[in-house]
Amino acid sequence: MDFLLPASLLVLSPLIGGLLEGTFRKLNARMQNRVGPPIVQPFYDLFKLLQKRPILINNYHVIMAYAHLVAMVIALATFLLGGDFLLVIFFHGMSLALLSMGAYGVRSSYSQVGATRELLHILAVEPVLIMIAANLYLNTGTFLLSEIFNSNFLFKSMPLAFLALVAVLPAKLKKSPFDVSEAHQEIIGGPEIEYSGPFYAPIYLAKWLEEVLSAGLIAMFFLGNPVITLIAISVTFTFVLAVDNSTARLSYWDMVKYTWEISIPLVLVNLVLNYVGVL
Amino acid sequence: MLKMFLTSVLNLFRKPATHLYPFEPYEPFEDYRGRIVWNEEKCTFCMRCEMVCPPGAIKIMIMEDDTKRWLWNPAQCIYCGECVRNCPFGALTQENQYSPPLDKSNKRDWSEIEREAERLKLLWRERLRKKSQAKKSS
Amino acid sequence: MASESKNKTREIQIKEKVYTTIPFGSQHVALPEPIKFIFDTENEIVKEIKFDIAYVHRGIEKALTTMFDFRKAPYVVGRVCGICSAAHTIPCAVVMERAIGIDREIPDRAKAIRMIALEINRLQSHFLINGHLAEVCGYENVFMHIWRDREMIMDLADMLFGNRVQYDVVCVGGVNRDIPKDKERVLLDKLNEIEKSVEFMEKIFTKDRTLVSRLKGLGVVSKEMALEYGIVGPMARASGVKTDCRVEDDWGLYKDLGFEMVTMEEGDSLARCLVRVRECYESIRIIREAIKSTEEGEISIKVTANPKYEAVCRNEAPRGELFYYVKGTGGIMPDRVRIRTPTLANIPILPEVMKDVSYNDIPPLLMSFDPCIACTGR
Amino acid sequence: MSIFALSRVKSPWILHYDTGGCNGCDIEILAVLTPRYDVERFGMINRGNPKQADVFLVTGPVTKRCRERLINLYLQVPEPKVVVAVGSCACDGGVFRNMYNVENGVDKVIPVDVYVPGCAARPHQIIDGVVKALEILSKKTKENIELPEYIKERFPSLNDRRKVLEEMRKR
Repeated sequence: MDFLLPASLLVLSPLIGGLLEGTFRKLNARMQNRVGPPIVQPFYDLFKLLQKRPILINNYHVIMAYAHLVAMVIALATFLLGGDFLLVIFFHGMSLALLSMGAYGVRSSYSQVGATRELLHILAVEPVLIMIAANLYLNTGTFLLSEIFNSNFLFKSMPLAFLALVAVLPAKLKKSPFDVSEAHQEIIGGPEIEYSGPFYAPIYLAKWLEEVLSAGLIAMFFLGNPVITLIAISVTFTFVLAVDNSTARLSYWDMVKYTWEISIPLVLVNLVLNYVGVL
Repeated sequence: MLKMFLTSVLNLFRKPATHLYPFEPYEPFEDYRGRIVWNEEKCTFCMRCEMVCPPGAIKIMIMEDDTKRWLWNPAQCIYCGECVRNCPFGALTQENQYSPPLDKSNKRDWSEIEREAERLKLLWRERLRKKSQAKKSS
Repeated sequence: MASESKNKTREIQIKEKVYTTIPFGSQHVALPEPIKFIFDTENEIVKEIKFDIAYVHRGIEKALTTMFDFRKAPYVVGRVCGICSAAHTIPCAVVMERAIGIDREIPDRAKAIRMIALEINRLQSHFLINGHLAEVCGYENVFMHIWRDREMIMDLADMLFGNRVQYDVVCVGGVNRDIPKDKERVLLDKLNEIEKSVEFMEKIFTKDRTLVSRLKGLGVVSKEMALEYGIVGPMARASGVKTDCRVEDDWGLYKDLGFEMVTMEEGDSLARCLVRVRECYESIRIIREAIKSTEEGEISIKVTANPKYEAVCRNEAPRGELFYYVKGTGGIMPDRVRIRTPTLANIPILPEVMKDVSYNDIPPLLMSFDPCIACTGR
Repeated sequence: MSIFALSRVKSPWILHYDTGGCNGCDIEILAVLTPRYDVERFGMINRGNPKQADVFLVTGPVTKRCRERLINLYLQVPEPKVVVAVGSCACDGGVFRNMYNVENGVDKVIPVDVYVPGCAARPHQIIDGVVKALEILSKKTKENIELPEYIKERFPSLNDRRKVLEEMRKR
C-alpha cells in the first residue's frame, strides 16, 4: 500500500502534469479576461509535436533533450518513491544543466544566451532548495523523503521556508517576473529554440513533470489531511499565476539577486528559529 | 503591480471579453465596406470603374463576339469603394459582408485574366477601327 | 623570425575582441515588421549595432508618378503604413489640393472629419504601442488589457469609416463620407469609456513597480541630443523639445480649437510612454471639440484641374512629423512625389542610445521609439 | 477521428512574417491573439519560431529583399504545414501590384494554401482563414513535401532536389 500510491502517481505523472499545465493555461487566459484553450490542450500539443517531420541539427543536441527528460523523471521518481531529498535536488539541477548543455551545442546565439540564463536559473533555485533540505533535516532528523512524508503538517514548524519556496517557484516554473531563460519576446524560448517536432516533445513533457515536482514540494509542507494538501497546492499555484500576470520580466541579474536576498535569508531565519526552539 | 494582481484575480470571476466568433455569428456594421456587388441590368460597360480602381481589381473583358464580361478579384480589391462612388448608373453597390477566404480551387489566376483582357481590348479596338474605316469608305 | 610571428599573433589577439553576435530580425516576435539589427554583445551588454531598414521598400513614390493618377493617390499612400494610415492620406490629399490651388476652398466640415480620422488613428496607434511595449517587457496581462480596450477605438473607426485599419475617408477635395448625427452621439458616448481606459493605462505606467523599474532611465535622450539629431514626434516632446506639426501647419482647425502640447523633461522610455498616454487625453478632447464646432454640410468640392504647382504639407502622424512634397506640371500624374516619414528621422539616434544597454532591455527600448518600418522603407 | 489526427488540427502554432506590407494586417494578426478574438481557444499561440510552427501567416506583397528570407523561413517550418496569405497584397499584390520592387503576391514565391482577402483583413476573416487552413492541414502528413518554384528552378533534376531535402533535414 505504501508503495502503490507513489508508484501509481509516478505512472500517472504525465497525465497529471498535462492536466496541470492545461489548467495553468486556462487560468492564465481567464486572468487576462479571455476564454483560453481547453484543459486538454497540452496533450494535443504533445501529440502534434510527435507527428511533425524531424529536423535534426546534431545528435548531441537531441541526446541532451532526452537526457533532460530522463534526469527529470529520475528526480520525480526519487521524490515520489521516498528517496533522498538531496538526490532529488541533484537530479533536478542536473536536468536543467543537461538542457543548457544541449543548448550550447548549436550555433544559434539565442540558444547560447538562453543556456547561460538557464544556468543562472540553477544558481537561483538550487541553493534555496538545499537550504530547505537542511531545514527539513533539522526538523525531522533525516534526508529520506519516505520518513519526511510521515511527518504531519510541516508548515507549522517551517512557514518561512515555505514562503522561500513560493518565492523561487516563478523562477522554477519559468513564470514572470523570473522567466528570463525563456523570455519569449527577447530570445524566443531560449534553450529550446532549435528543438522542433518530436525532439521538442521531451522538453515539453519535462516541463509538465517539473510542475508535478513543484506540486509535490508544496504538498510536502501540508501532509496529513489530503483536502488541506490539495487546497494548499491550488492556492499556491493560483498565487504564482497571479504574480505571473502582475509583473513584468526582470533581468537575469535581478532574478539571482532577489532569490538570494529574499529566499535564502527567509530559510536561514527559519533555521535559526527552529534551532532556538521558537517554532 | 498590486492593481494588476487584484485585476487578474477578479478577472477569474468575471465574464471573459471574448466574442466566440465562428460559433457566435457576427454582424458587421451597417456601412462596412465589404464585397462589391455588380448589377448587370444597370451596367452599360462604360469602363469607369476599371479606370478609377486603384489596384486594378476590376477588369472588363470584351469578347470577340462583342459580349462583355465584368470581372472582379476579391483577393486584390482594397475595398476603398471608389468604383461605387464613381459609377454613373448605380450598377455597383457595396455590401457590408466581408469576403470569405479562398483556396487554390476557387482563386482566379488574375495575371492571366489581365493579359487576356488586354489582348481582347486590342482586338476590340482593331474591330472598331475597321468598322469606322468601312463606314468612311462607304 | 619566430618571435616576430609570435608578437604578431599576440597583437591580433589583443585587437580582436570576441563578441557574441545576436541577430534581431528580420523575423522576430518582438517586432512584427521586417527590420534587421545585429547586436555585438559582451556579457549581454550591447557594444556594437548594425541595422538594416530597407526590407520593405516597394517603390510607392515612383509608382505615384508613373502608375496612379492624383485622385487615386490618397488611397495608395494609405497603404504606406497601416498603423498611421489616416496620417498619410490627409497630407497627401492636402498637398495635392495645394498643388492644384484649391486648398483654401475646402469646407470646414471636411477639415473636421479629417481631424477626427487623424485623432482616432492617433488614439489606436498610441494604445497599440503602449500595449506592445508592455508585452515586450514580459507583461502580457497589461498587453491584453490595453488591446482589449483598443478594440473600442477600432470599433469606432469601423462604424464611422467602414474599415478598422484603412479608413480611406479622405479624398482630394474633401472627404467622401459624412458622419451623421446618430453616429456622432455613439462616438461621444464611447469617448467617455475610452477616457476611462486611458486613465487605467496612465495608472499602470506611473504606478506599476516592475514596469516602471524596467523603463525608468532606459535610453535617455537629452534635449541637446534631441535637437542635434533632429528627432520628431512624441520622442522629441518627451525630451522637452516643443514641436508639433498640428500647430505648425494649418491644414486643419487645430489653432481654432485651442491645442495644448504635451511635453516632458526626462527623455527616457517611461517619459516617451507617458507622453503618448497624455496625448490620448488631448486627442479625445480634440475629437469632442471638432464634433461640437461644425454642423453637417458640404463635405467635398469638385476637383477639375490637375496639380500644376509645387507644394509641401507637414502633418503630425502618431510617430511625429510627416512631410509630403509634390511637384505637378499639369499632367494627371505629378512629376515628383517625396514622402519623409517620422521614423526615418528617429532612427539615427538608435545606435547612440542602444550602446552599453543590456540585451534584455533592447526590445522595450526599441518599442519605446515606436518604429514604423513600413513607413520608413515605403 | 484518432487522437493523432485530432491533435494535428487542435494545436496550430503560428509563425508570422511581414514581407513588406503596410503593417495593417500584422497588427490585425496581433489583435487576433487578444481577448476580444482570443484564438488561443483553438490552441493557436504565436511561437515566432519557424521550427516549432505549423501555420505560416504571411502578409505583404513580397519585396525583392524579403523573398530569400521568406523561402528560408518556409523551408525551416517542418511538415505538415500550411501557408496562409493574409491580406490583398499577400494574395495578388493588392495596391502594390506591378510596382518595381515587389513580386505580386506570396504564391509567386512559395506554395500557398489559403488566401484571406481584405485590405486590411479583419480579425474575423483571419479566423475564418485559419479555420479553413486547419481543414487542409488535417489532410496533410509529414511525407508530402512541397518545394517552392525557386528551389525547383535551381535544382531541376530529381537528384539535386534530393540534395536540397537532405540539406533541409540537416538544418
